[in-house]
Amino acid sequence: MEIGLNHYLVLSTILFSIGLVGVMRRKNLLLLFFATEILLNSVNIAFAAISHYYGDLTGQMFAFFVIAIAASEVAVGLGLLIVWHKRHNNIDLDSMSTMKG
Amino acid sequence: MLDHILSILIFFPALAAVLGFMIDKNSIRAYGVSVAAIEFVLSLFLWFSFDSSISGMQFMEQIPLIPSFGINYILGVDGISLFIVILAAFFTMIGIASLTDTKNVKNMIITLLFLQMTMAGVFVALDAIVFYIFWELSLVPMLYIIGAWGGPLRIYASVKFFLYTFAGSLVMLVGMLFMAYFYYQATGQWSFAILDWYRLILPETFQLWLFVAFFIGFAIKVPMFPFHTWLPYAHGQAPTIGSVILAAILLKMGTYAFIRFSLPLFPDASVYFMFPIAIISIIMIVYTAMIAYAQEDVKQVVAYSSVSHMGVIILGTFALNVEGITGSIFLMIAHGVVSGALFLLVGVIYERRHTKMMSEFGGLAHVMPRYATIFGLMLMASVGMPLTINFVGEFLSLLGFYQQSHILTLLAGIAIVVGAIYMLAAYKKMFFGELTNEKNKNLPDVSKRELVALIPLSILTIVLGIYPTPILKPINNSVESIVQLMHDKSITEEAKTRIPNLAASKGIEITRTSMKEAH
Amino acid sequence: MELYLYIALFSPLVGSMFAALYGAKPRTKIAGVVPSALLITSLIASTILLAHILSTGEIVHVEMMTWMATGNLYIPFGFIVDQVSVTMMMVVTLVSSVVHVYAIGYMDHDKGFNRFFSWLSAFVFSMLILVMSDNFAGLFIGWEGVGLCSWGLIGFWYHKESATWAANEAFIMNRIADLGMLIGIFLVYWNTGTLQYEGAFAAMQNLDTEILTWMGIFLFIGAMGKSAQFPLHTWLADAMEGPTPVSALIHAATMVTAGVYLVVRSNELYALIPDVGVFIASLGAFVAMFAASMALVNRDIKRVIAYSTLSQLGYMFVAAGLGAYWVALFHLMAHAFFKALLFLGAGNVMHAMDSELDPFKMGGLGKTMKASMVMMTLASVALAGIFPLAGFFSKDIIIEAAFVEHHFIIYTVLLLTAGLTAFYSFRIIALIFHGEERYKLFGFHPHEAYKFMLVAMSPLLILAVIAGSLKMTYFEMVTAVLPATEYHLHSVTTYWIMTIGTQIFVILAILYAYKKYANSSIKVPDGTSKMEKSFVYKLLINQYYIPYSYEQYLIRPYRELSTIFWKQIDMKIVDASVDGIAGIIYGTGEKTRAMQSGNLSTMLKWMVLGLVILLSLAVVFGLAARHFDEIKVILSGLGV
Amino acid sequence: MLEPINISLESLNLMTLSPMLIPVIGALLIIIIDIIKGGLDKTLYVALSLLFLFMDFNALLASATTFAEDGTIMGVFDMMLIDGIAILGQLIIVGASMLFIPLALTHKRFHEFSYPEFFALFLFMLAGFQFMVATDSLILIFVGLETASLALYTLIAMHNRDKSFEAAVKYFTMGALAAGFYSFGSMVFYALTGSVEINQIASVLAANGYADMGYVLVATAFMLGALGFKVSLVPFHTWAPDVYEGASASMAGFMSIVPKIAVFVVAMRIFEFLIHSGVVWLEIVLYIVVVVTMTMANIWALVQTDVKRMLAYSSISHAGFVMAAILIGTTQSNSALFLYWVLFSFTNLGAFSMLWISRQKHLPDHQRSDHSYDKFAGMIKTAPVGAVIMGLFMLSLAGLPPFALFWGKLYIISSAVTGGYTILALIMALNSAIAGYYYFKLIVYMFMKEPVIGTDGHMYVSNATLALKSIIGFAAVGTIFAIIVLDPVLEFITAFVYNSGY
Repeated sequence: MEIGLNHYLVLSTILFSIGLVGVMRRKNLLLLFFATEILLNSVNIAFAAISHYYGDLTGQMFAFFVIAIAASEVAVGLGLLIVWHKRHNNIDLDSMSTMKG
Repeated sequence: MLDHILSILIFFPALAAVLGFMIDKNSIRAYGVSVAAIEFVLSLFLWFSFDSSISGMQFMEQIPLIPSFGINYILGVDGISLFIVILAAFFTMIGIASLTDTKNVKNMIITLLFLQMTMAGVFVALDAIVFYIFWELSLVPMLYIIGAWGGPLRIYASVKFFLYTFAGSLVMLVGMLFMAYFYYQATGQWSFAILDWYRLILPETFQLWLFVAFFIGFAIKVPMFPFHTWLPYAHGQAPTIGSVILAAILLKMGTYAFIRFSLPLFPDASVYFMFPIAIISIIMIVYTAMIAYAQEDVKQVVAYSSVSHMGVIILGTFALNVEGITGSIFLMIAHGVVSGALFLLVGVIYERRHTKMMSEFGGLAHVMPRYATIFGLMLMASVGMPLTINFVGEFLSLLGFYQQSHILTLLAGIAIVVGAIYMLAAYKKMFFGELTNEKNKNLPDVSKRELVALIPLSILTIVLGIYPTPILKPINNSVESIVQLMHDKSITEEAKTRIPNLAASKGIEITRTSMKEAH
Repeated sequence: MELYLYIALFSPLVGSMFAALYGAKPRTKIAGVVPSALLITSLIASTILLAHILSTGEIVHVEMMTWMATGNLYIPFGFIVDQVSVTMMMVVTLVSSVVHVYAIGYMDHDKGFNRFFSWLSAFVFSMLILVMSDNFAGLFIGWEGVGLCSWGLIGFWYHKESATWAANEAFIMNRIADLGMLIGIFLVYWNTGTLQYEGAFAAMQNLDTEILTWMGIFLFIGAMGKSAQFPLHTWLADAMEGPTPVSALIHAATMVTAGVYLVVRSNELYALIPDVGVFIASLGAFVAMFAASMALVNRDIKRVIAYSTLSQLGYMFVAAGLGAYWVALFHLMAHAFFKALLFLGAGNVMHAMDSELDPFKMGGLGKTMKASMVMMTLASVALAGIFPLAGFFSKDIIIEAAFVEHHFIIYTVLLLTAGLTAFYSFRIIALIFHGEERYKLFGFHPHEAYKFMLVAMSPLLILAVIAGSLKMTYFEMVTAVLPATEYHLHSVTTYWIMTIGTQIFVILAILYAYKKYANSSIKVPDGTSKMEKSFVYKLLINQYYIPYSYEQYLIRPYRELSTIFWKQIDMKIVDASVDGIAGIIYGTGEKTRAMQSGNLSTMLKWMVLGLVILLSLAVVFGLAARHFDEIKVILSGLGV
Repeated sequence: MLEPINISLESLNLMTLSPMLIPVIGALLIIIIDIIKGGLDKTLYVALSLLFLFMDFNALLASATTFAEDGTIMGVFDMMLIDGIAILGQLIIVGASMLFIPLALTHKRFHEFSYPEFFALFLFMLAGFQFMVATDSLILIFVGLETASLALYTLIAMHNRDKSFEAAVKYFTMGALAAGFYSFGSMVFYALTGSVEINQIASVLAANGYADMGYVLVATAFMLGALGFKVSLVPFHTWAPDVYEGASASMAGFMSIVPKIAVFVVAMRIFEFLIHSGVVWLEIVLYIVVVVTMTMANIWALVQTDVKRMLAYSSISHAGFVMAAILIGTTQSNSALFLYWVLFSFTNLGAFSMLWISRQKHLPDHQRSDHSYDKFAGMIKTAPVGAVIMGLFMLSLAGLPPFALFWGKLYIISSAVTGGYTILALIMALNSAIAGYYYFKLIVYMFMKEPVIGTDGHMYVSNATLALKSIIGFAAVGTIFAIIVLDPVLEFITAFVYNSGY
């Protein structure tokens, strides 16, 4: 059968939801970052598909920017993660709740 | 000088207060007294240069603040506001003069001078926003006075006082914005100038809503039942000077605002709400008088008594005829003098015994005859004895409202009975009987400094009771113009009938001062 | 003449202020002498005015200055001296001069000497304002002023609980009545447009009766308070706590008669509403009887005299109510003289007995205090209305008037009361001055009062005796402003029968009193005798339980209600609700702050949750938008 | 054989880039200087950044004048969009930053300021925000947003205390999620319209009459989530209090102003057209969100024990207050938004700076947190001037006339009245009343309580230098005398907002 735009969109939505669930469920900071990557990349798929569908490049441009930003995010995120690990020897979300109320 | 006398009246104390920061602690009192005295003289000068034959605004000033949004710094004074301004200056003066040794007196005096600025501002502002500015600012010094020099519950009392009033006036602010918006719709330009608003005739439904919005702000300030509960706390905790200013001037802001805003802006709504408000004021009169009778703390008696008197003032205001409104304005001044004096007197005994419980006293007349005499005089004034200042106001207020409703006036008249009951009871508990309590055996009588404050008040009480004309006349003229304005503006039939048409009966032509004529 | 008017009016004020200067200082004679002198000046001035009016018959009317003027209201300080007010001025100044001089001796040893004279002169001033004012507002000033002074004088000995209580009671009861009066004044203003007597009465002529009736009723309520008519009468007996000169001046001669004066002054109003007049008359008759009955058994000289005052006021109201205004005024005058005399006599007795008031503990004082005995006896004779003393002329006309007006019930009541009056007056005379010298048991050493006190009393004595002879001249004068109603019975015989009958009846009453109380068998009652056990006696001695029931059913509930209002309603409901709102807001914060758990994944969950909510809203709304028409159909099916 | 692309340089209109390029250049310069010679004093970098900010500001003024003359300017393949609100936004961003940078000149030494990277990152961040507001392409907005945010996370972390790391991580993670929302949202818009430029999206949607409303709403929902996170609308606000507490007071003050105004401008661009083209859903949802944000944030602020955290919640509530302006969406309300934010920036920066100068390195044992209320007890006795100024800022925040923020509140509420949102106006008014409580709580502590034993006035100015004091003085003067300059400012703003069609 013919794979149409909708399939891609559905796929991206599913991936996005997976990402959301991951964001909510993960207690490990690293895996949490993975989840956010999934979020962004799911969107990329959709962008690519749509721009192909419309036949203009804006979507792909957007996708590229998203990739770039995702990369820099990872850079910053991992930096923070490492510092945290140095100080506390863990990367557990529940350990970081000194501020509340 | 005359062109800007009002601005001077407002900002001279503020400037003096700022300079006060660098005055030495020991000489600050002299500084404060002299500043207040100058202010008072200025206000008197205002009175002498005031033309009491003109019913409109005088000494008007106008400086654009935010012209694009119709906010201008407009001042002016008429018979209604003139005397309250003078009263404010007067009380600041004698308040500072009679200030007994309080801890860090410097802050106190500076605060009082700031308070004086706001009080002057409220009563001469003719632009709603400027009015609102001073209205709100006046809360801050009082908050500080209660909170810093007050009794054990002072913080609760001060915060309650502040938030309660603050909340109310924010609702009022929304009302003002609506008013301005309606004016904008009518004329195509923004204006918060009260005299412009006077020209605006609103449909009745709008009037009702706006009236309510303003009412909430004013009623909490007055305070009217059932919004009155902040007052006993405030008075109970405040230092003497705080209570004096609060009772004498700050409460008058509410009643004054009723006459300045509610009546002329919403004549039909005023008529519509006349009877509900009358009933509220009757509740205030009787109910709080009974509560006052039940008190054990003499200061609370006076506090509740002023709520009761406020009821009479409101009643007179909503008589919506010249007699009533004039009476209520006069009663504002009268109540200012008398309740101020009473709080000072309570302060005198508190100074000596550091308690306000009447059970602690009894038979004071033996040891403090002068004190007993002055207290008795003020007591008689407060129960409305003829030839004292209060009687004129109460008589006119009740007389005025009698035209609107016989039975309600009869109920309100109970004031003169219940008032006598709690006041005489309190006086009996404090001054009569044998001198039982050892601590009271050798209390000194009133001192010179206390007399400085009390003597002028006593004289005022008598003189204005016998010869109120110099004050009544200017008030009367301005009130007549307002009543006429209300009659002309009113749209409903009932309002037309309820509000007398003076132009017909006495041929009074209202002279409405407009911006242009101001310069 | 204006000058004399001002002198008459203001010299008491000056006197009062002069005495006030010494208020806080130890007592000095001068503080008593000067006011007395000034009062005598005032008396002279009044006399001149009287002479002027008698001779020329023209009225002195001055307007001193404006008091209140606003809107249409215009109230001046205006004073008028006409035939009516000059009578009152004479009475007031005369009696008060006497009392002042008397009091110099009476209050001799009191440390409040100066204060006393300050108050007393102030009272006279207010009373003069009351009677001389030419408008209702001015009347009201005096009205409240005398109330104030009586408060100060009843509670003069402020260390006595009973005195201060009585003072407050008197003030508050009068206040209740004054409210009625105030309403009356409002009615007058809004219906006639003025408060000046002339203008108001002129305008009343063409008002409809209902309004006039209300005016009459409300004004009379005011009168009831001052003149202590039922049910506002209890304060008068308690007011006897004050020094005796005060009782003589205020609570016998002047202030209490202000109510009568008010009715007389507004005769033109009451003339228009005879029904109210009848009511006034009936109430007066009732009070006359009622008070006399209480006087029968009381064991306190001053209270007995007070009740007799009350009953005489009843007489006056009967006269006024029946339209015999000049009679009322005449009786007022005569009564002032002999009642003041009676009181001052009682004062002497008290002085002699160190303020002992129970006549049963006296007896036989006649030996030591001849002068006082003579005076009091004559005064009582006058009070009883025996020919040819004042009471006969003033009181009997009232009774006749009732008869002539065909109010026979009133007539009978008054007749009986006359008997009672005679009885109780001579009961105390007998108990005090005759019979055994019981006071010896209690170790009293009575002595006659100072000479000058007795001299001071003498004018009253004379007047009490001869006042009757002035009747015709007085009639001539006063009827210039009051309706001249002559009361002559149709047949001379009935007239003589009635008069003589009355006289005999009264004299019998007197003799009975003597027989019962002047003999030597009188003991100090100890509550054992049969009479004292009888219900009637209990009823009377407890003043028909009226003070008790006031205490029980008015004062106590008021006190309790006030406490409830304060503690329960104001604190627990009104204030609590305010704090409640604040509490709710704050509490919400405390409860919901847990939402900020500080745990990262919770925060993330919140974000996602927020998104989900938004999305679901979006979906719902989107569907709604798409299927708008179907939804509308369904809704209309549901009848929305 | 490919066509050679030829585009005239004029058509690119590169001048539009200049305001953003200046800080970038500045940042690079700072880094280069550091490479050449390290370990230079922070004062140098502060001075440099200030210099570049001034240039930036001038460039903005220049473009402001050009806008005033010949309206909106497009540039760089119509990526850049220099219209009124863009200029206003940038002016606020740069102005606030100029007030913020000198706060680095503290008396005590702090870790972050010893790195030149701090200042470089700061300038990069600014550039990011400026790009964000000066475009209507979703892509560029996204890029700008993320550039700025990533820099911001780092700056927070550089404060180098446990709490600041925690704050940074939290902020970062949630930021990543928000980024996801944003990209998904713009994806849906793209799918619907085939364009990522807001005005084209608008026109396309208008053209087909919002045929598939459902998807528009989905996209809007995602956008609202993303932007709501940035301006901390409930329930996307949860980061705010923790991050404010974790970050240094000065940084917190900065965060409460600059990032939010940038996002407000974007929100204005995206939401206004939706609201005006009758997406009732958005109106309802915004209404709810705004009210909840105002009220709940206030209520939570009531129960705080730490002043900084209280201010955090209060600025959430202020954000809700301002979001109402976007909901109302009249010219008056939009200009009210900018006016409010200008005045707010003065006051709030002042308040946070007061906290900043009282910052201790080590907590005394009676004190629970850095800026707990009881730290300020009886301040009037120990440090009167400081107390008065702090009180002044609190009064202004509470909206007491005639201080700065009152006029903002006045104008916004008035716009609500004019826009027919009566109930909203009342709710706003009452919220100000509730807010009064917690601001006055601090005043009560400062003026009415007795000082804690052993605290002397020095504690409150321990961190102060002339620079900081003058900044605070500036803020105070601005707060008191705002009324004087209000009229020209208001007219300026209104003109710009109106001419850019909002």
